[in-house]
Amino acid sequence: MKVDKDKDEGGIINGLLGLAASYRVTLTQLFRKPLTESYPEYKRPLPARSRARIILTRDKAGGERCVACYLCSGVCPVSCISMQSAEREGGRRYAAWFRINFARCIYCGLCEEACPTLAIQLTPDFEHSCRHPLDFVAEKEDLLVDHGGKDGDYDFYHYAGVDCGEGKGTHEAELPPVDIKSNLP
Amino acid sequence: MPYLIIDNRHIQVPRGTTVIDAAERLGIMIPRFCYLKVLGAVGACRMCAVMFEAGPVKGLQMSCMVQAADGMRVSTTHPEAVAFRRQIIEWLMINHPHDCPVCDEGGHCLLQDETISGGHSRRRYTGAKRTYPDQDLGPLVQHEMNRCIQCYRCVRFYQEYAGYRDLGVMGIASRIYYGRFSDGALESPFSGNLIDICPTGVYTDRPSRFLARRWDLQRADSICLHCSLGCNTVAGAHYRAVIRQESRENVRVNGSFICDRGRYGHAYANLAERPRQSRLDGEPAGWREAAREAAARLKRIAAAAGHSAIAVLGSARNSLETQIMLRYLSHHAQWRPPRFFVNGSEARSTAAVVARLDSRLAAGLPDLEEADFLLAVGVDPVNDAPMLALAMRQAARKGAKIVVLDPRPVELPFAFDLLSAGLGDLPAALAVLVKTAVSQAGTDGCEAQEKAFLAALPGRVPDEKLQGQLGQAGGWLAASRRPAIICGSAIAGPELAGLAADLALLLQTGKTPSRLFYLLPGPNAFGAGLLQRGSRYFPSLLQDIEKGGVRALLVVENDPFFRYPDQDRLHSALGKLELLMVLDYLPSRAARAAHIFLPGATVFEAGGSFINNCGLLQYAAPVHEGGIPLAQVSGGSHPPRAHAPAPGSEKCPSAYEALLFLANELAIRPPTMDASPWSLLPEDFPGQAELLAHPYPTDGLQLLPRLSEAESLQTPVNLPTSGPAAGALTVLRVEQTFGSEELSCYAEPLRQLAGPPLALLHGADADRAGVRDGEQLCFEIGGEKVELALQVTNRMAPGQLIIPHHYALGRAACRLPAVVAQAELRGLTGQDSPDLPQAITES
Amino acid sequence: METKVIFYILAAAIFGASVLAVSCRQAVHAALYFIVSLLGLAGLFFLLGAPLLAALEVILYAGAIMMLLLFVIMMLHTDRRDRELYRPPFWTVPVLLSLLCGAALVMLLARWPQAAELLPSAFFSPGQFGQVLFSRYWLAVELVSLLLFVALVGALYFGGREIKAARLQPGEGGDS
Amino acid sequence: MDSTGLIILLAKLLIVLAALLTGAAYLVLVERKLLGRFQLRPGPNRVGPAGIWQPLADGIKLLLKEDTVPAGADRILFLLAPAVVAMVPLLLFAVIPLGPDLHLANRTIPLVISDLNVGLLYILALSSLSVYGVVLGGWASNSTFSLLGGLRGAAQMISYELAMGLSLVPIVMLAGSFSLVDIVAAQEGFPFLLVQPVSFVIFLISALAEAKRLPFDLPEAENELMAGYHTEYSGMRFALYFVGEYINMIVLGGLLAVFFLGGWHGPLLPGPLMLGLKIIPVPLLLIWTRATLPRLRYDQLMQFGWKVLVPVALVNIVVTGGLILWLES
Repeated sequence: MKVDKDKDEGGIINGLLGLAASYRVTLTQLFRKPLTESYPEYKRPLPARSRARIILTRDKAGGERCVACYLCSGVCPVSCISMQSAEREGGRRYAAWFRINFARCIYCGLCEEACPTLAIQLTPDFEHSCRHPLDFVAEKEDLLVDHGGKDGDYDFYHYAGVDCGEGKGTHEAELPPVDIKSNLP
Repeated sequence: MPYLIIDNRHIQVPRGTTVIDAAERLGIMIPRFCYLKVLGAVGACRMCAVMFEAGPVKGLQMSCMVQAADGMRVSTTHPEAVAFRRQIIEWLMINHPHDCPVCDEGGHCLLQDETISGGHSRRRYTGAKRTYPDQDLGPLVQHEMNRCIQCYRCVRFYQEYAGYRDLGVMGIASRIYYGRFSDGALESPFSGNLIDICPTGVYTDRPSRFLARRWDLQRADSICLHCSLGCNTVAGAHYRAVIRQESRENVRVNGSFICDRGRYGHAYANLAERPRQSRLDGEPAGWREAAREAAARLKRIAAAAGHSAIAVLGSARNSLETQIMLRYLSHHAQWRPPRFFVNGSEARSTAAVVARLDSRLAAGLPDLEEADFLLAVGVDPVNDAPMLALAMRQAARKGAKIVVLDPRPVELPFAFDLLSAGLGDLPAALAVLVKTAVSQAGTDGCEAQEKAFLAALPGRVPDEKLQGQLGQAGGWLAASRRPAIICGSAIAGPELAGLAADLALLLQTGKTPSRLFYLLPGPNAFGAGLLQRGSRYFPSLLQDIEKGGVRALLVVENDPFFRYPDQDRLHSALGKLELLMVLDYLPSRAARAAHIFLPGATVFEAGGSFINNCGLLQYAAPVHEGGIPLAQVSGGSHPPRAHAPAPGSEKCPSAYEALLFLANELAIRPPTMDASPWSLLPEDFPGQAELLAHPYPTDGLQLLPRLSEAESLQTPVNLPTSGPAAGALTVLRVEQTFGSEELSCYAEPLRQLAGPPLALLHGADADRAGVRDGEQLCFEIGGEKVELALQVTNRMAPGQLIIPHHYALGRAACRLPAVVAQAELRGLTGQDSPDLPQAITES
Repeated sequence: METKVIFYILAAAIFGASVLAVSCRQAVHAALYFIVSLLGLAGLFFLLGAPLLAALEVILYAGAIMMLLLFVIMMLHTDRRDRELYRPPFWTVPVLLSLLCGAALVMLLARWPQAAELLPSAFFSPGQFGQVLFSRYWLAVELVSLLLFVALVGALYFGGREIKAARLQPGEGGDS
Repeated sequence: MDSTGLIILLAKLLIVLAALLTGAAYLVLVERKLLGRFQLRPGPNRVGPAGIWQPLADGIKLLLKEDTVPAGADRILFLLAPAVVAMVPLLLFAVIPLGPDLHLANRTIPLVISDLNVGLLYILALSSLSVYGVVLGGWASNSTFSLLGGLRGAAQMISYELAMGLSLVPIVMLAGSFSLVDIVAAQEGFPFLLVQPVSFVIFLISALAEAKRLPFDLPEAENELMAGYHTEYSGMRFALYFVGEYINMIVLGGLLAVFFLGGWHGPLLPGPLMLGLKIIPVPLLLIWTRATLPRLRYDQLMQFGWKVLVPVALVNIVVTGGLILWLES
């Protein structure tokens, strides 16, 4: 047999007491201090891994880390990253221009995960509202910083195995180039 | 027909099919690196290992090396096979560098795919990686040997399939190296295919190096426009520039490969000098404004001087749609019928080809590969249409005898017999060869008409040596089962084309199912040939212009200055016009001279249909919207930001759309702006009904007319048996692989490969003239002097002076005439190629 | 004088609203015009010195009954587009009935001049009104209340049966 | 009526109107502030010190907003409906006595705008008319959400109107008059709350339902009907609905004070202030309720109205009548 809960669960008295209890609860809340952190007056320190404004970092030697491999733009779910890759003197690949439209960006961090050279990184700096939509379009010079970000020691070109002027076989864990003219077994 | 089971799925395949192909038919892609269907199997990479569970072979075997047999039971997912393949990948990755982000192959790399699908993600081996020096392989291919996985595909293609020897494999063990003996450009005109077939990034596309990822390209199926073969390509555009072209497999046309001219010839579409602005009397004007003004002026001229004072010049690179529109427009406006060829010889040759190419005779490139005797007349395959040479090589690899009858010092990547005959001797030599063959084989099956035809053919050529060679070749032809005649139209006249058709028919009625293969002077020359019926050729038009009979000329995607011999005459004639209207996408001399200029759209922007040399209509899809490439708009720095349409993104209307607009302005019946071009076709156009039903046949549409029997065999014309008078030279203007073709000559890397232009002369002629090899010669042409280095060779026919088209094509030298009209060579009088006398007599 | 002016204004408003209520094609608008005419009537009562009647008119008719009517119209979601007008034969019966009523009214006024005078009960204060209602007309009141009671019981019975039926269906009816 | 009387009437009207509108505006602020505090946040605090100019900012914003009329809406009804909602509570206030008669320069000024002898019935009549603002707004919007909101509003308000009317019958029986002035006068000794607590509760609940406040805000239930009958309104018309609701809260306080708390009667303070003091707790109570109780389900709402409130009110009438008879005899 089904019990009609609406009608009977301790009668009117209990119901009224329940009501009164809830009124009491809200009333006690009224006299507690608000938990709100008033934002512009107080800025909560954000964890280093918070995902906001995107930067392009440099390696230890001060070179641009970005090799314009298009992985970040390829993985970007909102297609807010665009760039043009090009070749520097010596054969190093770099971004001739690099653009992020922050008006589209959803700060998902996929670009950071995709980046094989740790060049693109998200920072906790989230305050960049502007009046004009075009002001949200950040170019390479706006994005490029002069530090290494979260993992300052990594340098893609130390492991890449491509020759960018320093010669083959000079990177970490590489043998000197094979002598192709040798006839020795 | 073996019947086997792969992964519990049953399939029956033709005998001789490998297991890897059988699996592919089922849609099971067995991993592979070295195997490529056209190259065959070598079993080098060990990647295609599968488990044979039952049948004639048992255990773990390479699926590319085992032919399918009855009762086989194959598992591609057997744990042992999977573990084996995983092991292979891990070994390959021990030395593969960590450079995918800076490798252009990244994103469409077979090794990348197999590594990821094989589950390999961590290198367990901690030792150092092998490195190799890289080589400079020329302007087309970038070499990065560290990435090599030793699959041998490149060498097998380069040496075995294409027949060039300068790239090979050297060294042993861990020093194994794929490359040239020393740095230098690859000699093969098919070297770009290395990029496509290399399963990783050892060979990458150099002109598009570091420009874009494959996934960012706007890609579409396209057609190569750099010769008449109509090879299929996939073009990729990025930021409004076409940056890469790859071959697209089409077993009816080009198979799996394309030549470098086709792969790298697309630079004209991205040219900084490409005219993008419509001009009205030299001043920039809006497109519609200029087109309306053109219509107004045309009306005025028609009213003042009659409709026939207006003439139209199309081209062999017009899309078929454009050509149809041109014909429709000139027909309904009662203008003169459209002309499509500047060169009279080309126009007549094409007319002859279109009139004679019959579906019973026509061969495609795949048919040539299957032939056992190839007779090439007036063709220099590597220079005229490189993919033809590749097809001929496949026939040669299968044992075909190959004979080339040509005045030029033809070089081919396989063994062949070069029969050097002067240009004037070609028809006679051809006739002699075929007559010998038919006579040897016996004339039992021949009708009376054919016997009469045979009798009328000449039996001898004056040159004894040539006569002997022709007799030998005739014997080979008589012995062959599947012969084919390849006939060029670039240097030889229409007589040769007609004769080749007649002889092919004769061979067929004799006993051998002979095939015929023509080369034509442009990607859509066949369409032009179909539509130019009844109209005359450009030289006569020029005469009318000079006389004042023609007051307005509408030039659509053509540059008469590129091919017409007498530049001065052309210049002054065009200057007399009241209205020269040019519609083009090339920075041509005609475009600069135009009163009204409308910028056009390339095939990559507008798409279009083209009929190749075998009468196959193919559709090239538009690749991108058009507009100025972003790099040119931005000048290399970041592109401008704007909400409004980005600067330079305005697309140019295609020639078809422009002409339709013009027709509407002229109040000529055509219909609405979205009218199907096929609805404007003349009724008797072959394939019209099919085109109306399926406007863009994805697989191509064979348009060959079925000719009636009576038309087929024609009495031979009076064949000339010898060249010009002794002491005179015939000037031949020839195509070269790179740098001389109208569109691809704008590609910088190809121009680098083309090298300096050379004039070729036979040793005997050189001795008579007293000139030596390597000497700089000065030719006086139309009042201007052209310097060319001389190369003396004895491999060519005497009595000819061979000059490439492209000697005047340096961008700064575009003013120079493209053709030698009269060559003054230290006392030797030059006589020009057959179309020139006509041009001169008409003037 | 003032009262006369107000009277005629109200009368004109009532007349106009009534005509529109009958002639308006859209049900909601017709109901609204009817409400306006009821409000005007209440005003008339008030003007004539019967505020109780006026208030009751507004509370019961304009407030409750017409509200229910509107509710039903909206609930049925009658199409807002104009429907076909009723054909002339439909109108004969209402017109005849109205004429009959009009004739009765005229006869009443003609035969009994005192019928034109206002009923004294209209001016009753609420207390007096109750006295009259529950003493003189107690039987009628009881009958009417009996009728309403029966209607109430019937409504409850039917409503309850439907709820019960809904509860019996498995998976439906929700919590209770 | 002489001209001075007219001027006095106009002055009274103006004062009441100004007080009501300002009160409503600041009631919004108070509600937002209190709700914020109930939810442990500060509430609006950006416009002026502690946000005191917030109502002004809201007003300006709403005035400047575009006044949209949805496509397919019944234009005239759509434009008029908000006015009904805002007007009714303002008219209601006309019969509420604000204090004892004022004797000023040998003129007696009653501190009530209109002493209607059927004042109570007037109140019932008007509040029954206020439904139309809701129903017509909902219907005229040509929106399903709005229509549903309007339907709910109609059913709910009719149902609770009855209970409200019945809860006032004992008051009338006790005071012996429908006039609010008389009712207030009858409470000079003691407020009716002491003798009629049941009526008070019923009136409070049903008035809550009439005002469409939580837990009875089904007509505008945000999370199911997205604001219900005023979904489609914007700008000042939306503001009219809003203002109407808040004036209604104040008027409700006034009616409670008049019917149950002795109106302006009270010690020490002058009448109008006393009345104000009695009015204020009511909106606060409503806000507190809003912060506390969840919304009822629709069937619970109807069941509660018809099966609890109406029978209890009827019993209360009978008991009160019996008691009065017993006391009188």
